[in-house]
Amino acid sequence: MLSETFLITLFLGAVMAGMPLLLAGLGEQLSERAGVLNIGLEGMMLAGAWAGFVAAWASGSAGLGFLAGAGAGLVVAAFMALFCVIMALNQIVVGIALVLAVQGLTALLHFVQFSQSYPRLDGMQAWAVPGLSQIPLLGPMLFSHNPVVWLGLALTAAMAFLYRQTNLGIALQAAGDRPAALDALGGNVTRLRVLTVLTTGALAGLGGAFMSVAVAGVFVPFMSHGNGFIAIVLAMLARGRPLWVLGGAFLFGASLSMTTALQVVGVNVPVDVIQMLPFAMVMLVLVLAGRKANLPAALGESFERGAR
Amino acid sequence: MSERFRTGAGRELAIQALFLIGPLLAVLILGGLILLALGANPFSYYAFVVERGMLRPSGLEATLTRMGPLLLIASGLIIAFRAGVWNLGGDGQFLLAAVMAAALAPLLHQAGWPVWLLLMAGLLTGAITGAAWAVLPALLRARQGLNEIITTLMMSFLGVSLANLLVKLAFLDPTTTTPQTRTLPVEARLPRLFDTTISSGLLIGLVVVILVHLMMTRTAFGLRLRVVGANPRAALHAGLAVPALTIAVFALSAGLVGLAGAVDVLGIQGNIRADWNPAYSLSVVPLVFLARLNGYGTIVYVFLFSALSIGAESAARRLGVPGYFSLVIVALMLITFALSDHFQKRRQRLSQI
Amino acid sequence: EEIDTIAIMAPEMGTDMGWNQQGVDAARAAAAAAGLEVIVAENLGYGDVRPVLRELIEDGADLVIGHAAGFNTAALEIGEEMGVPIAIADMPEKLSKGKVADYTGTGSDGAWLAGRLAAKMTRTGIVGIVVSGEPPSWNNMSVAFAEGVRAENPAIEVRYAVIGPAAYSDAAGGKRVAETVIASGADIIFGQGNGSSFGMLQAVETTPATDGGKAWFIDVIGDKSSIDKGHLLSSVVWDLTPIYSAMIADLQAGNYGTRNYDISLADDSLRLLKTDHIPADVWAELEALKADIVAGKITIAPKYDAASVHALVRAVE
Amino acid sequence: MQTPPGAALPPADDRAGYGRAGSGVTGAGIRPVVALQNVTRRFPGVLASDAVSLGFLPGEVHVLLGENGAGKSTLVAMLSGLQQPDAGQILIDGAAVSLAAPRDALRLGIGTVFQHSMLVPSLSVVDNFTLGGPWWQRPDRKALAARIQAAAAGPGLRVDPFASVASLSLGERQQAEILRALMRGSRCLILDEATAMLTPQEAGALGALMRRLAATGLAVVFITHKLQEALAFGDRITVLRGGRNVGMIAPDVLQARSGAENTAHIVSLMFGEDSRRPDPLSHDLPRPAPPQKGPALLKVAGLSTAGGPQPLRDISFTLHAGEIFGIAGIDGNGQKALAEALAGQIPSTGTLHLGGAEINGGVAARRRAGLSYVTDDRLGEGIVAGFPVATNLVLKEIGQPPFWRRGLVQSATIAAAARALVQAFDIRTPDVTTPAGRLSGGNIQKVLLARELTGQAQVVIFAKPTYGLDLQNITAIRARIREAAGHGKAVLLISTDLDELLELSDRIAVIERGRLSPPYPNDDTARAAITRLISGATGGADV
Ligand SMILES: Nc1ncnc2c1ncn2[C@@H]1O[C@H](COP(=O)(O)OP(=O)(O)OP(=O)(O)O)[C@@H](O)[C@H]1O
Ligand SMILES: Nc1ncnc2c1ncn2[C@@H]1O[C@H](COP(=O)(O)OP(=O)(O)OP(=O)(O)O)[C@@H](O)[C@H]1O
Ligand SMILES: [Mg+2]
Ligand SMILES: [Mg+2]
Repeated sequence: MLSETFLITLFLGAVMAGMPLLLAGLGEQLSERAGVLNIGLEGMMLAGAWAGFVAAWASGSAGLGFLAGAGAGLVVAAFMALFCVIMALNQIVVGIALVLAVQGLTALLHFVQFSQSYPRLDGMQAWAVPGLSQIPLLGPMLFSHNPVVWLGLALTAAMAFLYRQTNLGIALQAAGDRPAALDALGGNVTRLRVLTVLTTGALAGLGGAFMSVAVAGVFVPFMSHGNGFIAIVLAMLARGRPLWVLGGAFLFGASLSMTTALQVVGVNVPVDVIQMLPFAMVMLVLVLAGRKANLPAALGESFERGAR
Repeated sequence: MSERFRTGAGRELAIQALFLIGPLLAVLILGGLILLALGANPFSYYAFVVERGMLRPSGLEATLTRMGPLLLIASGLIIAFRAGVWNLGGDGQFLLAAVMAAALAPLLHQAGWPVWLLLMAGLLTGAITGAAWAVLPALLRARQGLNEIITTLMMSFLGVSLANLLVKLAFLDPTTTTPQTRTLPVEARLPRLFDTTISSGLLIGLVVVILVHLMMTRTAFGLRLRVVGANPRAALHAGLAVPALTIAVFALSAGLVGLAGAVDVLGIQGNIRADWNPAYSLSVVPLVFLARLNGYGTIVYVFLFSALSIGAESAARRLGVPGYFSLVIVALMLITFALSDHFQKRRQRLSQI
Repeated sequence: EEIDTIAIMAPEMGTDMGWNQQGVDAARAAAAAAGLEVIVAENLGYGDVRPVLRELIEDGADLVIGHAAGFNTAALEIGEEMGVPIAIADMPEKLSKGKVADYTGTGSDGAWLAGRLAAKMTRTGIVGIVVSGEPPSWNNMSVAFAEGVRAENPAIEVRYAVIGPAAYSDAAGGKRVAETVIASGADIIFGQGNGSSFGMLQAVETTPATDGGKAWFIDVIGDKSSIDKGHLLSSVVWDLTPIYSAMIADLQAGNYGTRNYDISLADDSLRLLKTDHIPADVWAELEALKADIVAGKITIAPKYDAASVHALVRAVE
Repeated sequence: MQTPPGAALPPADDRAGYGRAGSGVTGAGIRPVVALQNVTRRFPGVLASDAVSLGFLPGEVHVLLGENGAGKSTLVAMLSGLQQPDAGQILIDGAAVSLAAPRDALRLGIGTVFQHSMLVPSLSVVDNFTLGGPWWQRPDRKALAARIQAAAAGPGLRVDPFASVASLSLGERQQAEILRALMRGSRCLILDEATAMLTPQEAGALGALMRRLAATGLAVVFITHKLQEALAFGDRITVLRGGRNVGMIAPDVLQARSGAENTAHIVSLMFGEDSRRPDPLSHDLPRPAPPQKGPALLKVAGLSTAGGPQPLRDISFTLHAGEIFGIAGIDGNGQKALAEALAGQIPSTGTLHLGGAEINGGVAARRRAGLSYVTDDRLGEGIVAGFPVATNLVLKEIGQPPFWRRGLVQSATIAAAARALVQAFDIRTPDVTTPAGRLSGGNIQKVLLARELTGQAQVVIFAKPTYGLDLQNITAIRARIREAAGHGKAVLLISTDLDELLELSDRIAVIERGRLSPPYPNDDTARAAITRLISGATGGADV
C-alpha cells in the first residue's frame, strides 16, 4: 500500500499544492517589506490562473502559460500600484475590490469561452536533475520537479540574498519602515513601491498559473480558492524571511497530502479537522512563544512627501 | 488661485453633485461596456436592477432585510477600525456565532421557551460566541503587541472550519439527511416589520450602527478608543488603560459581528447548512472605509450594496447575464467611489490654501 | 388546474455537465414538452434564496423546483408563504398535498452497476472514489458503488478520498487527490464533484496507473463524453426530464404533492452511460444485472450518510 | 567647483534678483552657490514663505533665525526638494533649477540635516549611510564603517557604525545624520536645528566644524534658536518673520557691532516691536526667590527600573513645595526613564510619596494625586496630531466633568475652555479645531504646558521643556515654570541645557548612567561643579 510511487506522489502532491502559496507568499512578503499591504493577492492569483490556462491552451506551451499568468497578475497589480501607491487610495478597499473584480471577470470569461468545451491541458514534463533523480525514492521526490518548482526555490534563495545583501534590500526596508528617510536621501519611494507591487502581482499570477496549468490542467471559476489570503498570512508570519515562507507553504501542502493519505489508507479523519491543523498549530505557537510579528512600521500607510 | 474666488455657490453645488453622481455614472458606463461585450442590453439591465432592487416592493423588502446583518458587521468593523484594530476575521466570527445560535434556538423552542426569550438567548449566544472567537487575537495584541491582521485572519479560517465541523458532527438535524442544523420555525424567528417581509433584523442593525456612531463620536469611551487608535503612545502618556481598551475593542467588534450572525440565522436563514459561508465581512470592510467609518454614511453604502446585490441577482437571471457580473459591478463601485473620495479630499486641501 | 410557467433554481451555472446542467436541461425539456414557460434561475450559490423564490413566484411561476438540498428550507417557507407548489430535493418526508413534493436522486442502482463495471475492468485490483464533498446523494452513490464492486469481487479494494470541505470548485485539489489515489494503485476513479471533477478527469488523463496502463474515470449525473479524451469509461447519468414532466402532469391533474419522485433504471431516468471503451461482453453482463434490478431480483438499500460510506470503505481494506 | 549650465547668465540678472531683498549679497561680487528668488509657499491657513529672496555664498556660514513657525524649515524643505515653491525660483550657480525631488537637490550638491530625524530606526548606522545608493550594489559594510569612523574623528563626532539606530539617543542620532550629510560631499550643507540635541561641548565642536567646512569653500546654512550660537558660528545672519525675509546682517556689520547690539538688533528683527509679548531678554534676570523652603511635597526613595536603553539605579530625592529641582546630564543617561517612572508610564521599584501619601498606581492615578508630566516627545506622545487642539488640551481629562457629563462629551464647554487656554498661553493656532499636528514646535509645546499646568497639579515634571523653541517661546515657557513654582507647586526640571537649569533651578543634581548625584545648591560655584560632573571627569568620584 505505502508503495514507492504512492509516497512519491504524496510528496509531490504536497510540493505542488504548496507551490502557489510559496510564489504568492514571496510576492506578498516583498511588497509588505516595502510597506504595501497587498490584500488583492487572491485576485492576482486568480487572474494568473485564468490567463495562464488560456495561453497554455491556445499555444500548447506551458511556458507561455506561465508567462501569461505572470503577466495577468502584473496587470491586476498595476491597478493596485496606480490606485494605492501613486494615488494613495485605501489599500484594503482597492485590494478587496480587485479580488471581487477578478473573480467576476474570470468567471464571466470562463462562462463565455469554456462552459461548453471544458478544455483540459496535457500533463507537464518535470525537469529532473540528471543522476541524482535516479536515486530510488529520494531521487524522484527531491530531484525531479516542474520547472516552476525549481524557479520557486531559486527565487526563495534570491530574495533572501537580496534582502540581506544588497542596497535594494536596505532600500526596501527603509521604504517599509521610514519612507520619508529613503525619500530625503534621494531614493524614490513611489517607484520602489510600484515595482514591488508589480513584482508581487507577477509572482502571484505565476502561482495562479501554476495551479491551472501545472497542477489542475483546467480552469474553473474561483479555483484559487482562498490561497491568496493564506499566502498573506504566511508572508506575515514569516517576519520578512523568505525561507519561512517556503517552510510554511510546504507545511500546508503536506497537510493536504496527509489528509488524502490518511483517507486512502482508510483512516477517516474529517477533512475540516486536518485543514484546521496548520493554523491551529501556528496559533498555539504564537500563544506559547508569544513573539512579536515585527511588521514594517509604515505597512499599509501611503507615502506622501512632506505631509504634516 | 484667482478662479477660486470666482467659484460661486451654484458651481460649488454642481461640483459636489458631480462627486456623488460621477462614480455611479462611471460604474454604469464601464459596466455597460462589459454588458455589451456579453451581448446584453445595458439599459434594460440597469432598469432591471433598479426596479428589482429598490422600486418593486418585494425587491425593496429583500434589500432592507439583507441590510440587517450587514449593518451589524459594519458597526463591529467601525469600532475596530476607529480604534486602530484591523479585525479582518469577521467571516469566522460571523459563521461560528450563526452556528451556535442556530444550534441553540430550535432546542429552546422545542423546550417551549417563549419566542422573545429564546430570541434574546439566541442573539446573546451569537454575540458572546463572536467575542469569544476574538479573545486570542485580543490577548496576543494587548499583551505581546502581535499584529491582529494575521491572528484574526487565521482565527477566521479556523472559525469557518470549526463551524462546518460543528454542523456536520455536533448539531446535525436528525430528521433529514442534508447536513444542516435543526430549523427554527418561521413563527419563532425575529418578527417581521408590519405586514411586510422585512425582518426586524433591519431595526437592530440601524439602531446598533447609530448607537455605535454616537458612542465613537460623543462619548468618553469612544474618544478613548479613538486616541488608542490614532496614537497608542499618546494614549499611554495620557494614562489610558491601553491593553484593557484594546481587549474591549476586540470584544465589542467581534461581538457585534457575532450578533450579525445570530440575526441572520434567527431572522432570515432559520438554520445553517454545512459548508455555507456567505463571507459577508469581506464585502463590508470596503464599505465602511468608503463611508470614512461614519455610521450614517455606512447606512447609505450598505443600502446601495444590498440593493445592487438583490437587483443584480435577478437582472442577471432574467437577462441571461451570469450572476458573476454583480461582483464586477460591486468592484467597480468600490473603486470609483474611492477615487471620487480621493479627488474630493484633494480638492478640499487645495481650496484651503 | 391551470398552469403556464415553471421555474427552476440551480446553485451553479447550468453548463457544468453535471448536477446543475441535468436539472436545467430537464426543466427546459419538460416545460417544452408540456408547452409551458420556464424561468431558469441558475448560479444562485447557497446564500439566502428567499428573495429569488418570491420573485420567481411574482413573475408567475406556478411551480418552483429548488434543484439543491440547500434550497429546501427557504423553498418550503416561501412556498407556504405565497401558496405556490414547490419541488425540493432530498427531503421526502416533507411531502404535502398540493404544496410540496420531493424528488430524491437515488442514483444507488446506477452507481452499483458502475461498481460492477469498475470491478470487471480493473487491472490493479484497486478502484478509487474521489468526492469534493459529502452531500447525501453522493454518499448514496459512493456506498452503492463500493457495494457493487464487492458484489462483483470481494477481493478488490475500494479507496475513498474527500478533496476538502466545500471544495466543489477546487479543480487543482481534485487533480491532486485523484493522482494520489491512482498512485496508491487504483486504475479506476469514480468521481463526484462539480468543478473539481474536471480536475479528476485531468488526473486520469495525465497519470498512468501503477501498472503503467491507462487509468479510467467514471463520472456521475452528467454526460461528459462530448469532451472525453479517451479516459471516460462511463457515467451514472441522471435524466430528470421524466420526473419534472410527471410533476407537471400531477400538478395539472390536481394531485401534486401526493407522491414523491425518483429516478430509476426502469424508465432510463437513471442509466449507465455506454461508451465504446466498455467491451461488448461486459456491457451485456451489465444489461443483465440491470434487468435483474428492474425486475426486483436485486435490491440495493439506499444509504445517505457519510458514516456508512466510511464504514464501508474501511471494511474494504 | 565645476561651472554648470547657469554660469552664462549675466550677473545683472542676479543683482536684480537679490536687489529686492536689499541683501547686498552680490556686493561681494561672489555668486551664491544656492539662491532663492521671491520664493513663496502656502499651507492651509498659513503663508509659510512669502516672496523670500536670499543667497548662500561659498565659504560662509549663513545663519537663519526666526521664531517658531517663521518658515525656516519650509525654506529648507524647498531647498532639499521635499517641497516646491508655489511661486519664485531656486537658483544654483545662478541657474534656475527645479528641485522636484530630494534626489535632484542631492545631485546638485545640496546636503541637508533635517529638523526631524531621517534615519531608519530598524537599520544599523552603516546601512542608513548606504541608503540611496545604486540598488544592485552590495554594500561593503566594513569599508564604509571604516570611512565613517575616519570621517567622525575629524569633527569629533561620536558614531558607532554597527549600532542599530533604534538604540541610539536623540543626540547620537543627530550626530549620525550630520556625519551622513558631510560624507555626501555636498557643495551646500544645510543644518536645521542641528544643535538642538547636542551638549554645549558637542555644539561647540559642531560650530568649529562648520567654520572649517566654510573655509574649504562650502556654503553652510545653519538654523538655530540660540542667539549665542548664531553669533559665535555665523558669518551672516538672515532673520525670517511670518515667512518673510525681514532683514539680513552682513558679515562686516556683524563684526563691527558688539554682541549686545547684535542681539538687540536680531531680537527686534525677529519679533518686531510687538509690545504684547514679554521681553525675550527677560530670562537673563534672576528668578524671584521662592517662598522659603516649603514642606516636602514629593519623596522619591530607591527608584529603579529594569530594561530600556538606560535603566535607573536606586534614585532618591525630595522635592519641596515652591522649589525648582533641576536635573542635568548628557542626553541618554536615564532622563526619559526617570520622568516616565515618576509619571507612572513605565514600571519601577522603590517608593514615591506625594504630600505624605504613598502613590503607586498608573499614570491616571498619579495625575489625580497631583503629579503631572510635560513630556519632551511632543509629536510622539504629547499630542494626537490628527485631533483638534481643543481635544488635545483635555486629552488627560477624558470622561471628567465638566467636559464630559454622564459619559457624554460637552463640546461647547471644551471649546470654551480651549479658547481660554489658547488665550492665556498665547498658543498661535488658526482655531481650536485645527489639528494639533499642524502647529509649529513652539505652539505644540504651549499646548502641552496649558494641559499640564491647569488643574490640580502639585508636582510638575518638565522634560527638556524648551528644546527646539524660539527665544520668545523659551521666555514664555520659563516664565510659566517660575510661575508654577511661585504658586507653590514643586517642579522637577529635567534638561540638557545647563544655562536653562542654572537660570531656573534652586538645586541641581546630575544624572549619569541611571544614577543621580546628590543635589548642588544653585550658587556661583554650581556651573563649574555641574559641568565637571556632566563631562564625567570626576564622575561618581566625588559623590
Ligand atoms: N506640511 C505642512 N502642512 C501644513 N502647514 C505647514 C506644513 N509645514 C509647515 N507648515 C506651517 O508653515 C509655517 C512654517 O513652518 P516651519 O516649520 O517652516 O516653521 P519653522 O520656522 O521651521 O518653525 P520651528 O522653528 O518651530 O521649526 C508654520 O505655521 C507651520 O504650521
Ligand atoms: N545646475 C547645476 N549647478 C551646479 N552643479 C551642478 C548642476 N548640475 C549638475 N551639477 C553637478 O554636476 C555633477 C553631475 O551632475 P549630473 O546632473 O550630471 O548628475 P547625474 O549623475 O547625471 O544625475 P543622475 O543621478 O540622474 O545620474 C553633480 O555633482 C552636480 O553637483
Ligand atoms: Mg523648523
Ligand atoms: Mg523647532
